[in-house]
Amino acid sequence: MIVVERVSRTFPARSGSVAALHEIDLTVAEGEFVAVIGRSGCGKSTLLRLIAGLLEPTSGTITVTGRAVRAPSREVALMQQQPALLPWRTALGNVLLPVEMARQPRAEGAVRARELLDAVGLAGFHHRHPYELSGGMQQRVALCRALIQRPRVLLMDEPFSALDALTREDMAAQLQALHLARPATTVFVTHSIQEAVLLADRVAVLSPRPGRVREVLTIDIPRPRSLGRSAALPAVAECVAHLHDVLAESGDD
Amino acid sequence: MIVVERVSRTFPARSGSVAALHEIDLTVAEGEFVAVIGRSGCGKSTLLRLIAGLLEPTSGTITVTGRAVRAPSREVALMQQQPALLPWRTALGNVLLPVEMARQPRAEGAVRARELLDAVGLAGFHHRHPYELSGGMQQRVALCRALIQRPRVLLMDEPFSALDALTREDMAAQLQALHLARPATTVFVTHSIQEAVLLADRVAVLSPRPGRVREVLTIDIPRPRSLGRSAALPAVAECVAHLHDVLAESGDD
Amino acid sequence: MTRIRSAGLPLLGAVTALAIWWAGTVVFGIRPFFLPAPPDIVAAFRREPAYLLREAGSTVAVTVTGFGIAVVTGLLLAMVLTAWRALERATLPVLVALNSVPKVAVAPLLVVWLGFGAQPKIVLVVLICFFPVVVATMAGLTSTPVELSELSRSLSASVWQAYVKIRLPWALPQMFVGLKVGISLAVIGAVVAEINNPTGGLGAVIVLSGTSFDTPLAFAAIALLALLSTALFYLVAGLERLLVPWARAISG
Amino acid sequence: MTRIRSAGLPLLGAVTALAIWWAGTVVFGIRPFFLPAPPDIVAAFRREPAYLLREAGSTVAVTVTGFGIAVVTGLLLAMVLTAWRALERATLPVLVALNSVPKVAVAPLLVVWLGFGAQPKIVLVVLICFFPVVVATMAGLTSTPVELSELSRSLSASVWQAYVKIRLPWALPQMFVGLKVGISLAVIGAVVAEINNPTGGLGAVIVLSGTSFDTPLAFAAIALLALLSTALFYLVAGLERLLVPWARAISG
Amino acid sequence: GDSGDSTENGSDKVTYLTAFGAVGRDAFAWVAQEKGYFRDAGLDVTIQLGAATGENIKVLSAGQAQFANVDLTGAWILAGKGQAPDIRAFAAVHQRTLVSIIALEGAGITAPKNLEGRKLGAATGSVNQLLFPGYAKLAGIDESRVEWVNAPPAQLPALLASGRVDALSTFLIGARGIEKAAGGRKSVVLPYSTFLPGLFGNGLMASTAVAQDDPDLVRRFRDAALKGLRYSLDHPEEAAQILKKAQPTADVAAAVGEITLMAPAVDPSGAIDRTRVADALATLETNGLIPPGLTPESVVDFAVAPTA
Ligand SMILES: Nc1ncnc2c1ncn2[C@@H]1O[C@H](COP(=O)(O)OP(=O)(O)OP(=O)(O)O)[C@@H](O)[C@H]1O
Ligand SMILES: Nc1ncnc2c1ncn2[C@@H]1O[C@H](COP(=O)(O)OP(=O)(O)OP(=O)(O)O)[C@@H](O)[C@H]1O
Ligand SMILES: [Mg+2]
Ligand SMILES: [Mg+2]
Repeated sequence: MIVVERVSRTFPARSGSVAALHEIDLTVAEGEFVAVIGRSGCGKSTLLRLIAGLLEPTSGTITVTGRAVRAPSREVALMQQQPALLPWRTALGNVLLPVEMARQPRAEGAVRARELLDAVGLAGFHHRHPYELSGGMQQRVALCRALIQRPRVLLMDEPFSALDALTREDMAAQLQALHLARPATTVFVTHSIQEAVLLADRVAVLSPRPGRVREVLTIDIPRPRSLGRSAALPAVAECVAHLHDVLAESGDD
Repeated sequence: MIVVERVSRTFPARSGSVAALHEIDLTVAEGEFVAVIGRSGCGKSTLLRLIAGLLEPTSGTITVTGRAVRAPSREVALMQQQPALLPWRTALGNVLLPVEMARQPRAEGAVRARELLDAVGLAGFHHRHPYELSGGMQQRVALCRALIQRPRVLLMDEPFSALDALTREDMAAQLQALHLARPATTVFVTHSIQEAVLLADRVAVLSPRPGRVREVLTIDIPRPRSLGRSAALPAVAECVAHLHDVLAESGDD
Repeated sequence: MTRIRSAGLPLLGAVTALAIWWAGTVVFGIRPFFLPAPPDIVAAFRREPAYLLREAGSTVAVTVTGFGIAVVTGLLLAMVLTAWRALERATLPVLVALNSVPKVAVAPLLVVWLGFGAQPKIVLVVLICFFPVVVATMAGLTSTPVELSELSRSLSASVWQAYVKIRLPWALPQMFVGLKVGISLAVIGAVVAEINNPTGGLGAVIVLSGTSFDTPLAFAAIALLALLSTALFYLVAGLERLLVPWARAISG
Repeated sequence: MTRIRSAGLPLLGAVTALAIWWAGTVVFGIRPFFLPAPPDIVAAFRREPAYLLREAGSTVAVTVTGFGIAVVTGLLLAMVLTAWRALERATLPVLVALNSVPKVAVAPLLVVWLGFGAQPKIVLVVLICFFPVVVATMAGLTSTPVELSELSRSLSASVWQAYVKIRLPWALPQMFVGLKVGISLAVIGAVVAEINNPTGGLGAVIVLSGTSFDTPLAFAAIALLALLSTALFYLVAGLERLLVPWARAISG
Repeated sequence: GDSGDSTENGSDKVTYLTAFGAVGRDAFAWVAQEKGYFRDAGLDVTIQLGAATGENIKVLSAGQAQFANVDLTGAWILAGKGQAPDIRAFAAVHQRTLVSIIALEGAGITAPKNLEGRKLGAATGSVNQLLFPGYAKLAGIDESRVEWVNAPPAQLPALLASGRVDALSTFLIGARGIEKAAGGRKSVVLPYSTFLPGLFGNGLMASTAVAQDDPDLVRRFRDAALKGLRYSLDHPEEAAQILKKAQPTADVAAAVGEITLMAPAVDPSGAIDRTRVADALATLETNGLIPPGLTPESVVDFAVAPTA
């Protein structure tokens, strides 16, 4: 469970400080899947980094699985907005990094890493280095790295932004299957309203500068939501339209 | 005008070479707007880098505005898949880079750069450095940099991938307006089928490994296509559905 | 608080080092002739303050002039060598070989050729700190990330533009490694030259007070040298902070 | 073709340098006593090949041992200093100051303390090449891109893991700048030590043949030294190619 | 320039190199400067600090200095090798070599014989080592049982004081300084000249070019320098003070010590006698330090030497 209470974050800078987030409140229940949408620059990545313990809030408190966040924890996996792959490791080696960091047996980890890489469509690319991969391939490697530890808390920052429409649907379906099989408490930042509606239990809309929670919409569509078919459901269309409107109102800089 | 004739490109590597593109043929007429879609890793970025003169084809020939491509030309602007901003320059300084490289008057360039930055919603961020900007903001700065020279040929590699749905529509509308006012020969790589249909005169679908042109679909929807409204048109829906199918057939690795 | 720490910690380090040294001379009963204790050195300094400061000034002048020349020529050479790799392959080995010729062996030759003025000393400083500047700058210039060099090429940048606007700024953090090592070597080079040809400078003080068995005076000169070298090093480090603030911002 | 060039260009450079030197001695009529021409040096080498090679071997041994120690301790120190910035602020100035103490002034003390064996020579080599290794490694270790250090932190890496798996590999290309400068300095350090305490090595050959006015023999030793230094430099450069192929792949 | 350039007031600009840094044995040059002897002789002298014999000869030969104080024995050994054939002596400062064995009292070295089985330190490649076989033979030492240690000159006292070597082979005039370095322990001095009386110590040298182009310049310099030498011997304390004024690193007590210790070996006339030179060359020859054939004329320019 994640509890964000009255959290603000300001970035100091010579050319004037930027208030990225202002008194954010957000609660994600155990095993819940919350999507976060908002305009570019409204503070979504900042929010994830705060929850992950990479940044300290200027004010307010954050608790994750009952403990106040002071530093990153092994129970929380973060998939950053950039792939952030180690250039000297192969795709497989990059996926195995968290296994090594947690000092778990490499052999078992490697089996799972190969399964994950195969599942995201990188079957022939296990032994390629990041600079031999396309942008979307790098992102999928980063996705595997976030998933390999089966974390209790999963934070994902636009995990599918570099993927084409079809691969994206594919990945979303797999993510949903994983989530249904073993629900991790998930915060999923995305730019696609559709994706948010199809994956999430609830969708939080942030408004920009400073970022505030504008609305949290509960999505009451039964799972599993097959992305191809469900996308046509009137309930989905309604949610998407509503969120679109909220987003549009939520401020043009 | 861009003519790509029987172009193949293979990447040699110790762990086996990768055939990224195989005998590609593609012609983009003067002032035409062609969108390229295809699964992640199918060779879209490679194609753009070949046209831009950054890579040499393994075989085949490419001509741009009548001349065989040997090296990059000032008439061609490329927006890369990564923002590739200079960390020591502000947003404004980054946008002005092409002006300086072309040894054009900085003052005039600065006026236009400010207009562009304002237009993409970065009004308050002219003097921020890249590391003070969110991912989507960085991408918009890179977009401005590609547009500032009013190039005759414009190559864009997933220019809106880091942008939220609304900003994306906004940017697409502005790009369309610019294109209608002063048509540049454009190759636009995107992951969004909708975006491709709404912006392009023709949409080329690449199939993966090795990349081949699977189909080129002409979009006969009158312009200007207001993205919000046109999106609902049956013609658009039909094109999107068709492309979706082609893409889906075009091979799962 | 941060202000206090930023001045306090280096001071603490210096004081600790001095204390260890002093304690060492006392505990092991080392005579000032071999290794003077800090008070001996202070006494020596107070005996000849004006002389020592004048000679320090002359060492600084030689050091800074030589370092300046080495930086400019080293930077240019690194640019030329990285722009034409064939040239690099042909000349870098020769440069490495020349660099390894012991400066102590070269110093007398320089006096024979250039006489007793400042010239041979400056030349020696240039010779000694040229190499790290070149190696570090070359490493920096060849580390431009692919996406930035593709950007530069796609903008049809001339070789000069690519260097001035992209490769060189990117190389600055690495270049400063060469500059920091170089400035320390420059001081050493000046001292080696002055020891060889003791017409002035702290090197002359060291060698001459050595011949008159005045070890405390020699160490006073060495202490001044250490201070001077540290000051120059932090001057370069300060320049780095000033010129490449972005490098700290994009790393963590 | 590329094979021929890769051997041919350095050879061309070396031959050109030799030609310039030779022409210089002929045109300016320089006597071998001041600067011998290449044939004089070859003659000197053919007079004493076994002796020169034996002494070269002893110089290599001192150089490599000292360099190895400097690399290991320098690497560890750089890791410690970058892990605890307060420690860095306290000790780096002292390190800079110590580094500037002229090695020529230290050499006598080393002999007094450590005698005439290889020890004081190795210590001098360590002292002289330690600093560039530390400075370059520190620069490399503090240049980890933000996204990678955030990755490392988000994985709750221990300090040791962060260094071994992320920061150190990332620092390698910069560290090699320090190693390349360091190996050249190590050779110089060995020679300075041998000149000071000429019990063996090429430095002893230089100083002894210098005092007996056998300048060609001194230059034969210097030439061997240059060869040796170049070989060691390219050995380090080769190691770099082997260990950090990815660095060339992500830059261009 | 070869023979010195003239300054506006008509005096000749010349550069002079001391024998070794700025210590008592070289004080006379600064005395000549301070007392105006050079100026009176129409000379504008720049005094540079010299290094070892070989370096000084190179500098003379290259024309970077016109005159130098050099160890004559060392210089002639080099001349025997055919090196620097264009250098000539024109006055002797030390009529006999000051090279000695110096040990500390209580180290058990009181006679040459005690050196057997001991470590002997000397400046790297110095003449002292080259002369030692001859000295050893005459003093009845088994030369092969003495172990030599090479070190830079400045390092020698430290080696002796720290017991790393048992004795030094160096100039006897350094004895006072060595005692100071050894924390006041007295020294034992065994001069080479006891067994090798014919050799010269330091002397003034110039290149043949200077001597031939402008013999008058050489004579004027010679007389002014020797006047300074005489004054130093008469007033060691004042000479040391003058040295200290010019070179603040100088140690007055050690300089006075050097001047008084070298006095017995100095003839202020600078006399350099042809037969004595021939003797010295013969000594070097019999000890195998030079090949036969070196004549007094090839090492001394008697045309500009003192006529006393
Ligand atoms: N290190 C920083 N220094 C200064 N300002 C920053 C920094 N990081 C973020 N900001 C500012 O904070 C705001 C929020 O940034 P954030 O990266 O969280 O946005 P985001 O919602 O993730 O945007 P995007 O969708 O474009 O990735 C932006 O206005 C940005 O300029
Ligand atoms: N430098 C390289 N070395 C080796 N292989 C490469 C290199 N660059 C690209 N490739 C390979 O070429 C293929 C096409 O890559 P490209 O980047 O063009 O894909 P893309 O269509 O742009 O994918 P994405 O949508 O994920 O960006 C991929 O399989 C990739 O692994
Ligand atoms: Mg973000
Ligand atoms: Mg791509």
